[in-house]
Amino acid sequence: MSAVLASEPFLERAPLELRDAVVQLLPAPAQWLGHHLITILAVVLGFSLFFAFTTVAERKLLGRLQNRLGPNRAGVPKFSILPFHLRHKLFGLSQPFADAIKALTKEDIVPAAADKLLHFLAPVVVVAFSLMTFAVLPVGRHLVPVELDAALLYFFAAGCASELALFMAGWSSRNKYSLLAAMRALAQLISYELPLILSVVPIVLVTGTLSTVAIVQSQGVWSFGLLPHWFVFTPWGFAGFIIFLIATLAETNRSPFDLPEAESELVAGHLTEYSGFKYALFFMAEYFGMTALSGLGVTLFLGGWQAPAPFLEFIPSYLWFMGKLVGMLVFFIWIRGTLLRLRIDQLTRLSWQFLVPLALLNVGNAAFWSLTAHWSGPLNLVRWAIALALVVTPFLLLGRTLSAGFAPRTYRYAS
Amino acid sequence: MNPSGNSCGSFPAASPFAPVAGPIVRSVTDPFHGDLLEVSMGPQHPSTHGVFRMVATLDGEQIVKLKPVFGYLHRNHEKIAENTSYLASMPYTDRLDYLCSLSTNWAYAFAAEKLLGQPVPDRAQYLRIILAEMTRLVNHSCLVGFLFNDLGTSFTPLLYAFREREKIIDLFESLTGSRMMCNYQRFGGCRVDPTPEWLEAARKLVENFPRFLDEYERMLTGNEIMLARTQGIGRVNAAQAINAGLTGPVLRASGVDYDLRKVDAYGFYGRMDFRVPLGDHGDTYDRYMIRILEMRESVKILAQAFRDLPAGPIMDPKAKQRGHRPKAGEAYGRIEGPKGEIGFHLISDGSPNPYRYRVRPPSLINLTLLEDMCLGHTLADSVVILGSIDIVLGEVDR
Amino acid sequence: MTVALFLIAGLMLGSAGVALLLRNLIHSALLLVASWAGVAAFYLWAGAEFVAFAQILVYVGAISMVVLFAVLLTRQGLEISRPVEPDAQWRAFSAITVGACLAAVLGSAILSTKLPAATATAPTLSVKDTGLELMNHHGAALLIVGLILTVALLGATVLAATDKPQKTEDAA
Amino acid sequence: MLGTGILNGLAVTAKNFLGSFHDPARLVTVEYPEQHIPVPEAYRNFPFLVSESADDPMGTLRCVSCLTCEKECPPQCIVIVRSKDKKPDATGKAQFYPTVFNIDTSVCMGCQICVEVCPFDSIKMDKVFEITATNRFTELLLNREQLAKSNAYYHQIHPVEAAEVDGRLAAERLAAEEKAKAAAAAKAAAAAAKPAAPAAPAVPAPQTPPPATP
Repeated sequence: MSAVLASEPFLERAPLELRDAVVQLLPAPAQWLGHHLITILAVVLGFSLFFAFTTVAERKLLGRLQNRLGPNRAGVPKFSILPFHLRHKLFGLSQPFADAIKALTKEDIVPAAADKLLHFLAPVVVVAFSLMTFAVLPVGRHLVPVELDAALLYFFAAGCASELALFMAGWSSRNKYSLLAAMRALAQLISYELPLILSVVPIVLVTGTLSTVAIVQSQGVWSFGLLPHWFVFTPWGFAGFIIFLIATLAETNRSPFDLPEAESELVAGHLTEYSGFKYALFFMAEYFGMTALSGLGVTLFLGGWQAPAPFLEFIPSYLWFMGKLVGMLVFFIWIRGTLLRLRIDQLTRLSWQFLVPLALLNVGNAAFWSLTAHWSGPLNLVRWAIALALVVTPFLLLGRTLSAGFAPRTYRYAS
Repeated sequence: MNPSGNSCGSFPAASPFAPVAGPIVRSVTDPFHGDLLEVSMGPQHPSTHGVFRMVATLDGEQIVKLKPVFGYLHRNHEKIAENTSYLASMPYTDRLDYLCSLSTNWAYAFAAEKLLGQPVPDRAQYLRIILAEMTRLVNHSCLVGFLFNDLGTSFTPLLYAFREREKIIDLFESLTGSRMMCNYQRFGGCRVDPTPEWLEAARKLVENFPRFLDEYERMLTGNEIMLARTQGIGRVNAAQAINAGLTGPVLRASGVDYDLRKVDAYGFYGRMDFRVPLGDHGDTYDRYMIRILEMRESVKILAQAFRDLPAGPIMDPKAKQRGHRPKAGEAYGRIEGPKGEIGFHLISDGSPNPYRYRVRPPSLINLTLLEDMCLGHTLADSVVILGSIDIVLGEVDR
Repeated sequence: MTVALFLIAGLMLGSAGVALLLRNLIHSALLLVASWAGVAAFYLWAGAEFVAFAQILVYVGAISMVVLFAVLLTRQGLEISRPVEPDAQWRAFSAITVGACLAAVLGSAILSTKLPAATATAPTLSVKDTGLELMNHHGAALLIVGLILTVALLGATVLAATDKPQKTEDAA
Repeated sequence: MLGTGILNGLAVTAKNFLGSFHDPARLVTVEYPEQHIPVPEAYRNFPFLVSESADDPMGTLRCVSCLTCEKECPPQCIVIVRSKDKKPDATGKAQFYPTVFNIDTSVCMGCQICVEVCPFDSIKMDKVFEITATNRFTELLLNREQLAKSNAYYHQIHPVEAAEVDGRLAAERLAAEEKAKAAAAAKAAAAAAKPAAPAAPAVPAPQTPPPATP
């Protein structure tokens, strides 16, 4: 590893060098443990910080979308030990820390009728499993916490436990709103797990691997030294990416699929009976889930840590990854600021009647694409045309049946 | 949770109006584990528009029974008014429908002027139209904002609507001294004469309002989720609407051409050129769109009113300012408020206080059809339907 | 490593046993999920990554949902401690008999199979190899299984669809 | 096509996002404790009593405790006790004065009806809106010492209206003096001239026309 590493630019290997330097300080028997602990710590701390700033970014972005300023007050706290007081408000960037202190100091209220054990376990389970998904995301060229052969499978296996936790939360609260939310969460999981996985299958089909590292590496090619070969720039990849985005929104309970916590009818859904730090844990898990799935989307469709053009490779790979991740999250926030919520039957219908057939056809499309990989010249144009048609036609047809009967109306006036 | 609820202010289980085809209500055996789930929404609930309460009985997510419960905001409005002078009730009418105090003021002044036989100068008539239509803009823009919040947006349309509403409300404040509790109309005219600068500012604002409407409609009217969530939801046919006594945009969305501004042509509405939009389906989408279209018509009325506003006194010089003692008799004054027919029925026995004072609140009467609208739809729809009826609890409970 | 095996086995059997004994159906269902997770952990211990993750994905992710749905949709008298019904013992007896017969059949099948002797090092089998093996040698079996599942799915859909006009159930 | 409505919505929110950075018509937020929106002149909150001089507020209250506002106040939040004796007011006329003048601002709804019905321009609306209290029964019940504010303050918060009121009062005073003079000249033989009890305003203003004497 170090041989490959040594040839890299300094910025690229800086995080690993830092880790190795720390590990060297430990006595030899503890080095193995230290190595792994540092990795775990880096992932947990790094993504926790990322989560903290995502919340404040979300609130600020939503604020701007809604013509508000967003939080801009929480700044440097007034410590009496300092000889002076920094008056700067830091643009509200310390808001998440203030929120964390507030959540930690709040009273933890458990309803008398609640199932105490499950009520306590739910937030723990949800955070633990959502953190586990980060293990297989290749953050940089050499920054992969765990290199697994079946990384994709691992990712989905680890992620699927979170809705189980939502169910536990909803059921154990002994609140009708929570119970309804739990039912919705189950229905949503069953409906959207399928398109989510099906949207990823074409990539496995084309690359022939389940390893995230290999998938990113297979996207590190450029046509004419400029156009990146990210999967999103192929017809099937684009369709898969859109399906993946929609399913991600649904899997992470983000607007417009935030039915389990639909505040307009279910108050706060499964979180109604949670307060204080348990509530914060759910909140955290939701953002971890969103970040992890966005990271997977970046890895699979947007070239992972690859730079968009070869001459931009001087920027370290992990910054590219983070940049793309931030872009995905901004898009999610933008969606949240714009769209309204679906109803539960529409939600399931969208999945079963629209996304699942599209995703299945997309698998066929990807098969066609990998079978015709050797076509070149004018045949290449034919290949693109057929692949595009295989995406657009079913989209239009299925879209028409899905939105049948719904159209803007014209109105008459009284004479 | 008490399945039977308190009987005060609730409807009998069987609605007197022809119910829409819905499933048969099964008895609730055990509220938590039985076949049906009874959910009490409110009075503390984020989207019951105040302290309204709906006791919904659910089969899965589908509503098989819905009982509205209200009265949590009852303040004895009518009885208070019967114990104070005619003038002193005016500021209380602000608090009925606190989003549209200016039109409620007008309705009360209208009733009292009828009782007193009090004429109103031309300028005041125009000012009343201007302020009532601006109130309609305020109310409808708020309503569509809240409706979208009920539909699950994260406040974006509501805040856009509030941004525009705030501009109008600032004008109200600079004219009447208060943003919402305007207390502006008097028997025989208006309280304050707007300055030319105020009129110019108002004219400009109204001129720019359609631009906001266009943007708003572009954002959400054609949205596929919005269409799917509102079309065909909470249908009311014309017969049902008339039987239940619905008025206002809710009635017109069901296709009934009944607008008091045309029917009664009260004030100077006879001189205004505007159209009354009508819906054909009577569903939530129609109720939403009728309001958008009404706002566009209001802008037209306002442009005419600003153009034609005459100079002159705003108060009949012979009008008494206080100590009104109308002759024994009764009067009913009604206007087309933003929510529907807002009427005041006054009976005088010649004393300084009204003998009987009765409000016809459009919010309450439009609410009577809520269960029929909601049956067979899901819990999420019931919130949207409630939002599309447009209630203000200050007026429902009085 | 053996300690880990016993820990996993303890978790698996313990949660399965408690799941049988608990009266609270939701707790039982969740413990069953824990037991399935234990099976996955056992696969991981044995070095079968692919099977382990598939086990979690299918059992913890999907089948548990179905179980929970079924539990939620059935009437359950949690608070009511029912007296033991007269024929409960008869039922328990027949259940144990059937269970014992099944165990006997399975056990004899396992014992009669000639398992390959354990090699010193576990064979390194990548996911790709597993996939190729499945698709090439066991392709027919895979197809048949898929077909049966599809038929089952269609049957379930038909059953659910004919139920709809009479009972207006939730679309979910 | 499915999705166009959603894309339109996204475009609008993006426009608003960008607009919030440069368009003051979109970003309307005012950061309150540091920035204030100037309250309009017509703004009203709770009433206060006008006194002619800041030095001796209790001696120069315009209020003659005619009890009109107490009677007309819709929520009945005003309590006045009229004095037994008469004191010369700011103009030197002997008048009753309120020994007790309490307004319960926790009940007051700021409707301005007391201001409208006051024949002496002695009660006006204040603009102070940053009010906090820890006890609504004691701290929000304002007595006449707390309510009295000088005419100069009135000029400060309602310049146009106060100027108009002052002009009207000056005209009234002038008219009353002339009337008194004329009366004195006409009835020189008679005893002391007695101006008609609260003089009707000579110049009826369009905003507050003469009160109908009960």
